[in-house]
Amino acid sequence: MASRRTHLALLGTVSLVGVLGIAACGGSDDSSSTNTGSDTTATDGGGGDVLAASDTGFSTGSPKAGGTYRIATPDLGFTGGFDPSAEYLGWAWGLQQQLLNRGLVGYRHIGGTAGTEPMPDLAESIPEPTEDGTVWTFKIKKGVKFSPPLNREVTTKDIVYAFERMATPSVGAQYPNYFTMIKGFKEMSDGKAKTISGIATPDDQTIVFTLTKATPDFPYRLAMPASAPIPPEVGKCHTKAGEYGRYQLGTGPYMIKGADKMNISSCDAQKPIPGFNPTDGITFVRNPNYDAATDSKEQREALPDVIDISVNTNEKDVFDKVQAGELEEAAGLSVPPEVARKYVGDDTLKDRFRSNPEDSTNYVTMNLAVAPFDDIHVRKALNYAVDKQAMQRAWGGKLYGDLTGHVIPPVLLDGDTSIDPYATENSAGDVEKAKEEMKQSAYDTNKDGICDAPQCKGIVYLNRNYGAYAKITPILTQNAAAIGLGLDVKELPTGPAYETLQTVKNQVPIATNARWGKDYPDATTFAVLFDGRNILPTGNTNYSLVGMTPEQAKKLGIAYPKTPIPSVDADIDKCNDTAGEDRIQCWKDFDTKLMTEVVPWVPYMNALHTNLLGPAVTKWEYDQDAGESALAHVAVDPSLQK
Amino acid sequence: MSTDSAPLLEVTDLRVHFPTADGVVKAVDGSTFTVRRGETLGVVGESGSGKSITFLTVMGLINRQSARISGSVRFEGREILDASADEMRGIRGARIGMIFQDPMTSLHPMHKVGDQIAEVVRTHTDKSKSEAHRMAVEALREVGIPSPETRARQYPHEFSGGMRQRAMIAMALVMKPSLLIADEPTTALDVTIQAQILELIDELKDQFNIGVVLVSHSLATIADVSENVMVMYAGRPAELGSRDEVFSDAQHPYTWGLLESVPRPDIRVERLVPIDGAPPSLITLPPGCAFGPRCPHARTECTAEVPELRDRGAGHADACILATEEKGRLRAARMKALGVTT
Amino acid sequence: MGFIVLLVLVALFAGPLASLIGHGPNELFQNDMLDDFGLPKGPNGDFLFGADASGRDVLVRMIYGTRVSLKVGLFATLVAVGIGVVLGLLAGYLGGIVDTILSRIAEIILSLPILLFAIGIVTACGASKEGCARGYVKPGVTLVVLISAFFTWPVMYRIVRGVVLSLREREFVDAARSVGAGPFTIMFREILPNLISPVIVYASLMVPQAILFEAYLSFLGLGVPDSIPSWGRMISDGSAIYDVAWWLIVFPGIILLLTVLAFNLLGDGLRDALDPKSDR
Amino acid sequence: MGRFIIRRLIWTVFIVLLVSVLTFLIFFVLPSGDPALRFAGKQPTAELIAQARANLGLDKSLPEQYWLFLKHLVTGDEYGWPGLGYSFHTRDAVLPELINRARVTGSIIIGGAALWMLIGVPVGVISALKRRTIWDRGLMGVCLFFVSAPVFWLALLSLLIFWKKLHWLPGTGYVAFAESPGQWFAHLILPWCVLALLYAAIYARIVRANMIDVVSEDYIRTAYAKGLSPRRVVMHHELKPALAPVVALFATDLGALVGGTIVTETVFNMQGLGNWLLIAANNNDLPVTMAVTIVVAAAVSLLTLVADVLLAAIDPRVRLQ
Repeated sequence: MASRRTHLALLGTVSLVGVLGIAACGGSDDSSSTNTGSDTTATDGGGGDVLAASDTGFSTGSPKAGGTYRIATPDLGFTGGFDPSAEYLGWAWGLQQQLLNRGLVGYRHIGGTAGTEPMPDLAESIPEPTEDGTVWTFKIKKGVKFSPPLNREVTTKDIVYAFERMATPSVGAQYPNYFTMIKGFKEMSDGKAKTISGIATPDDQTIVFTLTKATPDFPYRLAMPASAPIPPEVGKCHTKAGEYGRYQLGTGPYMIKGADKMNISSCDAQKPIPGFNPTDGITFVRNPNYDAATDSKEQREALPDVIDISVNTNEKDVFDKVQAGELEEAAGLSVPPEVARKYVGDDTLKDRFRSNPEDSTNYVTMNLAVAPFDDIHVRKALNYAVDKQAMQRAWGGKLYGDLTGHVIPPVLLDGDTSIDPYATENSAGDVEKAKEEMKQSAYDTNKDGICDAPQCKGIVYLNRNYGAYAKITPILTQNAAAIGLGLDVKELPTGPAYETLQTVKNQVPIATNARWGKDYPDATTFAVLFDGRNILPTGNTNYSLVGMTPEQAKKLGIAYPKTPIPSVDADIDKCNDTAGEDRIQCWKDFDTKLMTEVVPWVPYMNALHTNLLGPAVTKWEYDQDAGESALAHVAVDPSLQK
Repeated sequence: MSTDSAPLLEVTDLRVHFPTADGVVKAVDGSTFTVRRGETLGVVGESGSGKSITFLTVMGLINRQSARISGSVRFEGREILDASADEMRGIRGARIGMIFQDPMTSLHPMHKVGDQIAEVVRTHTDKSKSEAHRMAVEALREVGIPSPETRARQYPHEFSGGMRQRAMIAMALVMKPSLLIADEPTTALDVTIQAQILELIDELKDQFNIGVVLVSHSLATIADVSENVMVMYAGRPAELGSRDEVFSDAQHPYTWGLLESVPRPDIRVERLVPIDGAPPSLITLPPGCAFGPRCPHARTECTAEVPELRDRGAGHADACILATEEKGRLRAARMKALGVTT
Repeated sequence: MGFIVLLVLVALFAGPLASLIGHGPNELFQNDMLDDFGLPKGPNGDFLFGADASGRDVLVRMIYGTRVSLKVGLFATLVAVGIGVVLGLLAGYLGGIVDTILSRIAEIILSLPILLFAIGIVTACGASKEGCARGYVKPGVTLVVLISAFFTWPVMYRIVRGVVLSLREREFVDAARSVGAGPFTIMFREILPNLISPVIVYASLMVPQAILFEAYLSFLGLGVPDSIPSWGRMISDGSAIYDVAWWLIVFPGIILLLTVLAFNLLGDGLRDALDPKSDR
Repeated sequence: MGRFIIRRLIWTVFIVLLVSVLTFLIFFVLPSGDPALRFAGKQPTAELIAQARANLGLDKSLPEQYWLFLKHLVTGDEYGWPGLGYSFHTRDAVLPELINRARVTGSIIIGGAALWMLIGVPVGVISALKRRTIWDRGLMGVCLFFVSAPVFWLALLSLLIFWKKLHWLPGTGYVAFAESPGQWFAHLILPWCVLALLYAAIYARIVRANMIDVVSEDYIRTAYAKGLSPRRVVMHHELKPALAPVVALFATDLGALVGGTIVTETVFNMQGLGNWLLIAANNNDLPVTMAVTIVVAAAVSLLTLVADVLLAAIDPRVRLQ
C-alpha cells in the first residue's frame, strides 16, 4: 500500500542525470548572493560549525543554529501511527532517523550517491560479517542517552527489544520481512518462542546477530528505523498497533515537544506526548541529553532549535505561506508548477526551487488477464501510442520528471538509460508504429491498426481524481483512442483507487493511479511487482498479474485468459542469486525481457522530487535516503521569518 | 329613539376610482348618504357593489396613491376627505370604530386580546398601561364576554367565532367613538350567533347613542336593526330610504330582486327567485343604468344616461328612470307571479 | 426564457458548434496551449476563452457542459416530481398508515446530511463499471440524477400532500366519490389535474437546484467523469490554478450562474403566473 | 410541551441510530473499502493484512462491529465520553479532534448566520415595504443573483479578488480565536460573507414574501382601523408573523449547515467538520465518518426540535403535538 507515497526510502547509488537536469536552477555560478555547491564556506554560527552544502544542497548567507523551522504538510499520512516499529512512510523514516532516534547504521542525509552510503551511527563501526556472512557483531558507542524523562544510557538490550517488537504481531510492524532471515525471528513471530534466538547481547555494548543465510545488505536493513533501540520500560506499555508513536523516546538531537514531562512511573501514568497530534502536527524540540560529540556533523547538524510540522490541507495556501516566509517548507507535496514557473523565471528566487531524483517510476499498468490487454500486441501498441512528453508536462514538465522507457529506474541499473524498446520521436508517441503493432493483434479483426473487437470498447481505466493524475486521464484516453481502445474512465480518491486496484477480483484492466519507489538499493524491490508468487486476493501489488497460473486464477475466482500469461519468476530468482557486476546485468536483462516479452506497463517517467524553500531558509539538503528534505542539515534565519 | 338633527356622517357624491393597467376601476361612483347618531344605516349590495370601499374610504384606509377619490365626506361637521394622515389616525379607532367580516382573521393571532384592545387606548390617549388594560377589560365586559379579566389574557385562537366578533366590537368601541362601521359583521358566523351580534350592536347603539353603519349583502340581516337602508349597485346607490319605506315600497327593480331572493318573515313567498346574471365589470360599465342588462324591465331609455338618484320625498330616493306609477304596476305583477301574499 | 431556449439550442447543436470552432471537447492542444510547466494559456483569437490545464478549449467544453447541466436539471426534476407526486397523492388521499410511513421516510431523508450520503453513494456506485444496484445505476450523469432526485423528492412530496389534503375535502371529490369512483380514479383523474399548477411552479424551481447540485458534486470531484465536460468540474479543476489562470473559473462560473439565474427567473415567473396567491 | 420534547428526543435518537446504520452499511459496501490494507505496509502479506484487520477490529462480523461501536458510544472508551474511537487514518482519538473541528465549523456558521440574518431580514422587510419600487426590484435582483451563484464559485472569485489581486485579506485557513482574535476575524470574514450572501438572499426573498402575505391579512387592516401609525403597524403587527417562520427556518438551516459547509471549508481551507468528513470518506476512515455523521444528524434533528419549540413560543397558535 505504501507505493502510493512518493517519498519512499531509497538506498544505494544515485545517478546524477536527474540532478544535472536541474543544473539551470541549482547552479552555483549565478550572480545571486546564494551559494551552492562545495565552494560554500562554512560559517561559524552560535551553534558551532556548519557544514558546506553538498552538490544538491543549498546554503546562503551565514547559516546559524537556532530558530524554528516550520513545515506544513497536507496530511502526516503515517501508516503506523509514527511508531518506529511499524511506520513505513519514507518521510516518517527521515524524521525518525535524523531527529528522533539513532540506529546502529545511518546515512549522511544528503543528496546523490553520498547520501545513500551507510555509515555507523549508534554503532562504533560497521563490521565485516563472519561465518560466511551469517554472523554480524556490532559494538555501540558509549555515552548515548535516551531523552528525558528516561535519561539513561542506551544498551544493546534496547535494540533487542526493538527486534522483539517487530516479531510481536499485535504491534503491527509493517516490514518484518526484512528481518525474517535472523535466526529465531519467525519462531517468535509465530508465537513458538518468547525471544529471538539469533540475537545475543554478551554485554551492554555488544550485539550479535546470527542469520540463517548470508545477507550482504544487512547494514542497509539496520538503517531502517524499526531496528533502532526502543526502551522496553516505555515500549512494553504500548504494544497495540501504532500506539507507541505517541509515547516514543529516543536518542536523537530532538525529542517530541513535551516528552520530558511524561510520567513513566507506570504504564497507566503515561499519557500521549502533547507535541504530537496526528491530525494537527508534530513539534520537535532539542533533546537535552543529546551529545553531539557522540555523533558526526556529517550525519546531523541539528541547527534549528525547534522543528514544527503542521497539517494544512490546502496546497495553495501552503505554498503561498512558504513564499511569504510564513513557512520554511512544504512536506509531502510537489511544488505547484505555477510556483515553479515563477521561481525558475526569477534569478533571485530560482535557487529556492529544488528538484532532485526521487528514484521511482510512473507508469501505466495493464492487466494481463483482461481483454484486450491479454494480447501482447495491444500492450506493445499502447507503449508506442502513449505521448510520454504530454504526460511529463501533466506533472509539470522537465523539472518534475525524466522520461523513461523501462521499468527499473536507471539509477538501479548503473545509470543505464538505453533500454527503450518503444522509443518515439520526442517521446511524443507514434500512432503509425502503434498501428503496425495493433495489426498483429487478434483484437484488430480487419487489420487496419485500429482495435475493433467488442473488447476494445468500454475498457475500465482507473485513475486518481485530482492533481497531476487527473491530467493524465485525458492524455491516455486520447492516446488509446487513436488505436481504437475505448477507455471508460473511473476516477477515485487516492485510497479507494489503490484499494480497488489492489483487489484482484476487481480485475482493473488499465490504471495510472499507482507509482512505485523502493526500500532497497536493488532492482529486486521492483522485481517483486512482477513475481507471480506475490499475487494476493487483496493488497496485491502485482497489478499486471504477471506470472499468474491457472490454479491461482481459479483460487482468486477470476478467469484465466486464452493466451497463457508469461512468468518471470525464474528470472527474478536467478538475479537474486547473482552477485556483483553480473547482478546489475541480470536486472538489465530482466528489465529488457519485461519490456519486450511481457510488457506489463507503459513506464513513462522517473519522478523528480521538488522542494520550495522559504526566504528564511539559509541552509538545506536533500535526503536521498528519505527522498525528502534533510532536516538534520537545515538552518533558518528567524529575522527573515514572518 | 333620539335623533340629532345634525348628521354625524354626511357623504356626498363620493367617487373612488382605481386606475389599473386594464382601465379605471370605478369602485364607488357617486355615493351619497347620511348617518345620524342613534341611527343605523343598513347598506346592502352584492360583492363588488362598492359598499366596503365606500366605508374604507370614509375610514381613510384607501391608499390615496393608488386611488382617485373625489366628493365629500363630512364627519362630525368636518370635511375629512382631505384630512392629513395624522388627523385621520386620530379619528380612526377613537371617533370611528370599525369591525370586519371575519373575526377569525381580523384579530392579530400573536397578540393577546386584551393587549390588542389596550393598544387602541394607548394609541389615542396618554393613559398608562394598566389603565389601558383596565379599560380593555371593561370594554370586553360591555360586549358581554364572561370573565373578561381572564379572557383579556388569552389569544384570539382561544376564542370562539362569536366571542371574537364581540372582542372586535369591544376594540372598536373602547374609545367610545361616535360612529361604528360594521362591515358584514355576521357573515362568517353561525346563524344563532349572528342574531346575538346584531342585537349587541343594536343595544350598544342605544347605550352610547352612536351612529352605526351595518354593511351586508343580505337585506334580511339588516332588516331588524336598521333605521335606514341604502341599496348599492355597481358603485352607486340604487335606492335609499327608511327601512319601512324600502321594504314596503321598494322603487328600484334591483331592490325588488333582492327582496325576492331572500326569505322574509313579514311576507310569505312561495318561491325565491335569484337575480339573473352577474354584476357588471366595474371597468366597462354598461351605458346608462348599470343594472340595465340584468333588469327585466329595462328599455332603450335606460341606456341613454346614468340615472340620477331622485328623491321621492320622506328621504326615500331611487335611481330608476321609470315612472312611479309604472313601477307600482310592475311590482304588483311580480308579486303576483311569485304568489306573494302580504 | 430566451436564454434557456438558447441553452437548449447550444446543447442540441454542441457538435456542429464545436466543429465550427474547430476543436473537439476532449481534444488536447498540449503543444499550442500549454507551456513548459504544463500550465494553460489564456484567451486568444483561436481559443476565445483560453485552454484548461490539459490544453483543451474552455469554450468548447463550456458548450458541451450545457448538456450535462440541462440533462441533470431536467431529469433529476422529472424523477423527483414523479416520485413526489405519486407518493404525495397516495399519502394525502389515503392518509392513515400510508401517510404516516411515507411522511416519516420523507422526514428522515430530509434530515440526512445530503453531501455525506452523496459522497458515500457516488463512491460506492462509481468504483466499478457495473455500477451498483445490479448494474441499473451506472456512474456518471445517471447517478447524479438519481442522487439529486433521491434527496429532493420529499420536498415535492410535502407540497403535493399538502395540496391533496385540502383538495380531498372539496365538493368535486365528494361528487366523484358519490358516483362510485374508486380511490385511484379520484386520485389520478380528479385530483391530479388540480395539482398541475403548484407542481409546475415548484418543479421549475427544482431545476436550478438540481443544476447547482451537479455543480457541487462535480466540484468535489464526485460528479461526472472528466471526459464529459461539466461546468462544476471545470471550475473545480481550475480552482487549483485560478490565480494564474483566472479564465478557468470565471467563464464556466458565469455560464453556470446565468443558467441557474435563468431557471430561477423562469420559476419565479411561472409562480407569479400560475399561483394566484403570489403577487410580485 | 415536555412530552412533546421527550417524544422528539426519542425520535432524534432513532434518526441518529438510523443514520449511523446507513453510514455503516455504505462504508462497507464501498468496494474494497478495507482500511487494513493501508496499515499492512507496502508489500503486504496475507498475515500482515489479517493482523491489521484484527487491530482495527475489522475481523469481526458487521453486526458485532456495529454493536461494539454503539457500546463504546454509550459507555465511553479510553478517550472519554462519548466513545468514538480513533481514526483509521491518523490513529488519533476522534473525540478531541471532533471538538476542535466543531469549533472551526461553529465559527463559520455562527458568524455567517449572524451576518445573513442582519442582511437578509432588513433587505426582505425593506423590499416588501417598498414593494414595486426601484428599491424592491434592485434588491430582489441582487438576491436572485446570490441565490443562483454557486457558493464555491463565489468563494473562489472572492479569494481571487480580495486575496490574490487586492491583497486585502491574509489568505485562507483558520486561526484560533485564542491565538489571535484579529487574525481569526480576518480569516473568517470571507467565508462568512460568502455563506451569508447566499443565505441572506434566500432569507430576504422569504421575508419579503411573508411580509407581503402578512400585509394583506385582515388583522393588518384592523390595526390601521385602530388608528395605529404605519410604523407601529409594521413593527408591532407585521414583523412578528412574517419573521416567525423565518426563525424556525433559521434553526433548521443552522443544523443542516453543520454538515453543509463542506464546500466552504474546502475552498477556504478550514479544518472543520465538513472538510474532515471529506477526508475521512476519501480514506475509508470509518470512525471519523461515523462520528461526523452522528454529530450532523443529531444537530439537524435537535435544531429542528429547537425550531419547533421556538415557533411554538413565538406563535401561540402552534401547539406542540
